[in-house]
Amino acid sequence: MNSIASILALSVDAQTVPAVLFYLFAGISAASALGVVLSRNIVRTAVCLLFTLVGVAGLYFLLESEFLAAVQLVVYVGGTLILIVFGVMLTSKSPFSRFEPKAGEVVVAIAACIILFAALVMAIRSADFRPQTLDTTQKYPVVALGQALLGDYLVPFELASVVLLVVMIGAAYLAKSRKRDDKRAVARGAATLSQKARQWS
Amino acid sequence: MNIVAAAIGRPYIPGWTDLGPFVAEGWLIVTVVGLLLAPFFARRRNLACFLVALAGLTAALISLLWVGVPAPGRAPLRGILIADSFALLWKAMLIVFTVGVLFLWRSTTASEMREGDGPEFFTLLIGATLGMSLMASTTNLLMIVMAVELASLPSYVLAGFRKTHRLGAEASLKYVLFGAGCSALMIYALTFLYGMYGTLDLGAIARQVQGGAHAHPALLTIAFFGLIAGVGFKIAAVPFHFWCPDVFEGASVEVTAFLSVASKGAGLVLLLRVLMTFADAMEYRAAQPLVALAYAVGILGAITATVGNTAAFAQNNIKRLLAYSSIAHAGYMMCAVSLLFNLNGHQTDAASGVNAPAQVLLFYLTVYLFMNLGAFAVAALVYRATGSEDISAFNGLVKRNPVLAHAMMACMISLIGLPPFAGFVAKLNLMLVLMNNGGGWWILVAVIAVNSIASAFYYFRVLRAIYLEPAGADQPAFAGHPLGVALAAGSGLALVLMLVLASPVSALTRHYARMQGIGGAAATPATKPVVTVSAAP
Amino acid sequence: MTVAVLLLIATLLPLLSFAILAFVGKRMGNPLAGIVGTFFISASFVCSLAAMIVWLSLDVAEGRAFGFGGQPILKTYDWLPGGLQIGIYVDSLTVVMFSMITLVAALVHVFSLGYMADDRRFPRFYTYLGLFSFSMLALVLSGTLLQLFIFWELVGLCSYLLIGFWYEKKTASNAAIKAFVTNRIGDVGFIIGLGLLFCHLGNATFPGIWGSLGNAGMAQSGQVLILPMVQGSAGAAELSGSLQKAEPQFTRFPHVTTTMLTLMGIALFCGAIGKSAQFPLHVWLPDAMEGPTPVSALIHAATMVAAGVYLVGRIFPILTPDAKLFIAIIGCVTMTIAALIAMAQTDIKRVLAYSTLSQLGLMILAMGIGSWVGGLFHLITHAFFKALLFLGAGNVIHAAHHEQELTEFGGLWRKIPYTAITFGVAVFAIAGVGVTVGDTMIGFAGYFSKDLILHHAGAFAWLATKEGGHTAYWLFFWLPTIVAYLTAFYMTRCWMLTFAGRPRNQKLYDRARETPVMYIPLAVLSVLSVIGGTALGARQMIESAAKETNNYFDPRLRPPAVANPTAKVAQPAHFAGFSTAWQNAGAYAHGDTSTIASDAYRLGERSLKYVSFAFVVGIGLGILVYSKGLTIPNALLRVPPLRWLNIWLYRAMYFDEMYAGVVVACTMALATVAAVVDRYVIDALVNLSARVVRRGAVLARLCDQFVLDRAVSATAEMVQEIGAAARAPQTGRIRTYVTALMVAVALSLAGAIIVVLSTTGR
Amino acid sequence: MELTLAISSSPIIGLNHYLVLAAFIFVCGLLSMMLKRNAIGILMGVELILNAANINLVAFNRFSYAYSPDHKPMLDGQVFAIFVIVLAAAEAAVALAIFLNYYNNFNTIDVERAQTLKG
Repeated sequence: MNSIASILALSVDAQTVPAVLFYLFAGISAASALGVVLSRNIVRTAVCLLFTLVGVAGLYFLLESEFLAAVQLVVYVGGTLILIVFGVMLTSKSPFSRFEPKAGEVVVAIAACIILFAALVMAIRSADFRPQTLDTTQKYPVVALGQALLGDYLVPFELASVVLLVVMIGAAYLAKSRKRDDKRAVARGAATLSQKARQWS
Repeated sequence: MNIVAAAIGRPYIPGWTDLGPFVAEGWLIVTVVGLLLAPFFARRRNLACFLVALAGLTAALISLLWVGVPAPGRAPLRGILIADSFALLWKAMLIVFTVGVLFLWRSTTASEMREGDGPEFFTLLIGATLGMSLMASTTNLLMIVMAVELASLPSYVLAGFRKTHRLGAEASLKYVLFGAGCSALMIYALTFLYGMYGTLDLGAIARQVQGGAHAHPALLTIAFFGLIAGVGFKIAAVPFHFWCPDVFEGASVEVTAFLSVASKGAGLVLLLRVLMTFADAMEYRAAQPLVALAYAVGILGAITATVGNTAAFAQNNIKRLLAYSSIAHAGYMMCAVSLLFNLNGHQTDAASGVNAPAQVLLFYLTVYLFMNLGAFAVAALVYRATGSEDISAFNGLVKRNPVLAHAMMACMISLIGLPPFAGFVAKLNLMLVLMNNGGGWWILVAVIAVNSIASAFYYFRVLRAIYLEPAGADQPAFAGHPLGVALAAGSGLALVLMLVLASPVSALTRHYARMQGIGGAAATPATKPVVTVSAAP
Repeated sequence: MTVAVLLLIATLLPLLSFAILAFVGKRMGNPLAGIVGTFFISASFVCSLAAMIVWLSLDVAEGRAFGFGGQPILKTYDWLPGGLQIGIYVDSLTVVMFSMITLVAALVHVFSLGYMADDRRFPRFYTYLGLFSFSMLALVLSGTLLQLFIFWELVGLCSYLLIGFWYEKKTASNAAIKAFVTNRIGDVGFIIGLGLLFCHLGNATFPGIWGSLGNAGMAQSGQVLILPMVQGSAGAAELSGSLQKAEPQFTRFPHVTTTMLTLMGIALFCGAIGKSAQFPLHVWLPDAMEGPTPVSALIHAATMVAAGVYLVGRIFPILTPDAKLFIAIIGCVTMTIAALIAMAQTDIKRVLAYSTLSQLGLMILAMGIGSWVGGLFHLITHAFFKALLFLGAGNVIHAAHHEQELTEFGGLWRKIPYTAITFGVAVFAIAGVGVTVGDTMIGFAGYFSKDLILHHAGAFAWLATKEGGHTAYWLFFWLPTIVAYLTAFYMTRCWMLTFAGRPRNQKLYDRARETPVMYIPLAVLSVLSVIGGTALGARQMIESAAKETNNYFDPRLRPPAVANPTAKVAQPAHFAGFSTAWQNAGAYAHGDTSTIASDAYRLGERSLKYVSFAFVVGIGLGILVYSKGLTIPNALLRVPPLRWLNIWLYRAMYFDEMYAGVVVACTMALATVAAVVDRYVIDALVNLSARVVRRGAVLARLCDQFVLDRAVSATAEMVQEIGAAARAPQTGRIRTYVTALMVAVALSLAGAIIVVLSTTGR
Repeated sequence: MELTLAISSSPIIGLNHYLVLAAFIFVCGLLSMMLKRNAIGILMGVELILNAANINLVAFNRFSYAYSPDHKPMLDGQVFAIFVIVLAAAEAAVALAIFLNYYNNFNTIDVERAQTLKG
């Protein structure tokens, strides 16, 4: 925190620098999030999402969670988003033009969301969390994160590998397209197998 | 080096006392690996994978029962996971049911499946099973999220496993979009729980809620909303049920059967454990936020049962009908979960640690497992023979295949909840416990009773087709795969047996209805008229 | 325990037979399936007999006299948490019922080998019989009311299946439906009673009920009127001392008021009204004769219909005097009208059906007036001779190639002599032929049981009218007496028209014949009809059962050890504290019980003289009138009042027509209401012409449909409409789903937050 | 409006700022889930919600629960956030595979075309 502040604003008040940075990153992510909602072109939507993710990564930096910010940039922006863009490209042959929702739906959705947002803000403000300021006096080492991952959270950590393995297998299965001769092979295989099945039926 | 070592501290290496109770999960992971290796050693890959999966599940079941439950008071794996008898019985049921699903696959879809797709299919199935078993044994928020996702993500793929099948593709699309939305909602809402109490352990959170610390009722509301959204999606509670009929219809039948019992059961078990953790910390007193929570779950259960039953009325597709039926049954079970505070005592008996709603849920799930397995097995075999999932495909089944017809009859009547099948006992047990709670739960009893009557209409439509309609010219008699017939007949038989042996089943579920960390507070004895028989001559 | 195990085996054997026949019966084919069924039920009979012998030898081993009470066996099993128990209860009554049921069932199985030989659904018939036998035995073995109710429904189902066995016949399937619906009406009452009982006790084993509420049934307005129900055990004087000071025992159940108990008893009795075809619901039994005749013999004469009497016997201790009075009245009415109707019937099976009704009414009356032993004793003897009558009728019908009209028979005794003789024996038995010489009674089975009931009826009437009771109580004696005359008459009429005289239908006469497989069961049953009253010890068994029951509901009533069972001095009546009329006999409770009781007993005996020769008069008159076939009665029926009476009785007093009228009227009323509602309310609200048309169609349909159908279809329509609403969001569009879900979540969450915030004041 | 209020009331960036921002992103995610007809667009909405959750987690962790009473660093929130990122990746992989499958079968990515299953 201190290091970033000192790099970016050498002689400015210690309170103002983080505030400015916050508004910068928050503005980027909020505006791009709105862009995700509003843009009609899917590629543009993806770009907006990219900016949101980057803005959020910046917020992690502000919160002294450098490791998480790195993960966000590497895994989210570099992995997940690229995956999404691949998806966009692979399916881009389909007609995009008339993807517009009906006006009634838009009104209902926006109204509901505005009400919800207002309620959420009221709830958050009513909660009145303390403290509202960062305590920057104490050390906040990354090594503790590793310790937590391999200590208290060892089980979910290991489980994540299982999740990823299973998901990878499933995704690979679905994504690999089945060719025409494949289908014929299926038919043949089914025929031989169902001969046996027919004995029962 | 020394500084780093000091900072890292000693590495955490879990020992046998930590991992022992979770050998079954270990076996499931080993099975996943085995499934990936099996195709290299066998020519008939699908069959090999079937056998590997069967062996893995059997090993898991045996080790589960062998190891049993560790002594209470210990929290293995630093409290991330819980091993108690409640989870144990659910896991045993889950594994038994998954074996049933494997048999169902063998007797129906196996002949259609392309050689070589087996490893993927079974990996996904076992992976989802692992997730569902973990859902039962945790109160850690992170673990809950992980387990729910591990259960969900493979299920999405399973729903669309028949790649060339348009309906399958549509089903999995709907499933994944709906599921991703609900789980995202849940995760967002759960962050507030962490924000308010600074811990991911629900037990600790519950104790703080009881203590009144950091009381932010509005945020607590958000958190519970999210929780119900995430779990409600798994159990297809209204209004999180939209995916259910479409996915059930689009997926192949063994996947549908799997989702209808395993997925819902896991969700209910998780919901019960989470809510009971709160209720126990609050000593089952009728205080906020428990009251609101209990009412919410109860009302949701009643609505779910009603919507499920009424919507099932006009269905012609048997899988869709069973989907709505499963929604209705999830509603009944949610009514049991809503017993968060008791007007005349405690839900958990302090002396024995037996939790009444847990008992009801376990009992109901045990019976429900067989009802659905049997019904889906018959539906699958009829589909194999006629190529149709319509109810009209059942026309004259009693002449075409009497064993399947009678098995279906048993399942349908049991699903209604009529004697002489176990569904009656399960429903009776549920209603008795609800009545015993008194107060507003009488309304739930009435709702369940009315719903049961209404449900008779659509279940009887199937029976009518089976017994009264004549078979069409294109509906010849058929034998069906022996494994599937055995599955159906076995389920029917189990339903009769469980009615006759209701007492041992009840005792079993009672014995296992104990949750770690939930022991009930100092109980006041419930007053009930006790009848003493006058001395015999 | 041996007894319990034997009885359990006896119960399960028919179930096994059912299971085997259900799966492979069709493959077994015609005689084999029947033989298998017969084998199993015979084995079951052997087990029951063995159980009876063991049961009696237990008595002997324990130094008691023959037939006086082994230890009742109660084994319960917590079926469900919440006090729902199932189990078995075995006392002397159970044992004797088992022997009776399995014996009759076995004989009917044998008989059906011949009777049903030509039927193409022969194996299925035996399948049903097996299921019925199992259910009936399980009903008798039931240890709790709930379990009894389950098997009660099961025997009802079997009855329904067997009445409609020849479902191609429209009349048969109609009769089956009628029986089913009528029984359900009674069962509603049963369920209500059961529910009330559960609410108060949370448990319903028989001893549990007796122990908890038994004394309540005996007491009224603080008065304790308890007398042992059984004859010949304890000196009433010895008892009276301890009883006078007894408090009403239901202090343990303060919420059970006498009114509640009366309601409970009547509600439970409603079940018996349905099953035993008592007065308002009696219409199903005569129609049930559409079923095969062996079925009529087994189910609709000997066993199932008697289950109502059995039920009353089991709940007897909790019946309040008012409830018993109700029961007695119902029994009395049934008995009388059925006997009258039976005189004018011309279908042989319908005569027997009405005679069954009449006898069932007599049993119910007996229960009502407190003659527990008499009612159940008559149940046993009646089972023998009524089964015999039905099987004989079956033989006649079989011989006559399914002709059932008495007017077509005549002179058949030459062709089917064995049937004629055995039928005659049964007629004598039901007419109560017998004499008392000094202390010795000689006669047919029916004589003993009927004599006992009438004796008690007389004593009851005497006690009830003593000290200013209403004279109408004497009807409980006089009506059965008159019915005894009528019974002898119409049974003789039946025999005379069938077997005596000249053949009225020569073709039918010429082809008539009988086969051994069918008359051997008749022979066995006729022997039983002769000796059933004495030799089998049925009465002693039932008396000991009464004592066992008594012991449960009040331990203080256990007979003193010194009691001399043979003493006849102080015979306390069989009519434990009884009916509202006993209020008047206030002195009875406080006075010299022994004197009054023995007075009543003696006076009851004295009134028997009015009925002693009923059979002579009845049979004599019957022979006289029908000696020349139909000539004399036809001549008599030309007299207008008699003719009208005959037509009235022939049409069974127009009960069916009345009910049909009521149903139609109700339907019309409902239709009218529906129409009014439609026209003025719904239309005003909805104003859709399509709806009017549809409702109009419904209305038109209404007029020729049962009310029940209407209710069902209306419910179905309603459910369908709700279902349409429930399925409305299920459009198949994923965006609708997501939007619906998210909007629902967003709005409800926002609402909840606002509510929470406003209530917590933040 | 609420956001500006929060800003003007204190120059210091507090927890509430982060939470409100997260709420905004959450609502944006909800909206894009509701309004997009492209399946991938709906998935992006899910990603937005997950990011909102992560902001919450990290902010709560850093502001309120960074240290245990004995001044040891506590990182539960951050750990949770890391797992959420992992799960988001997994979910995206599965979802995209399913979209491809759907695309192969229906030749479009428009979710409105999936209407066969209904009722």
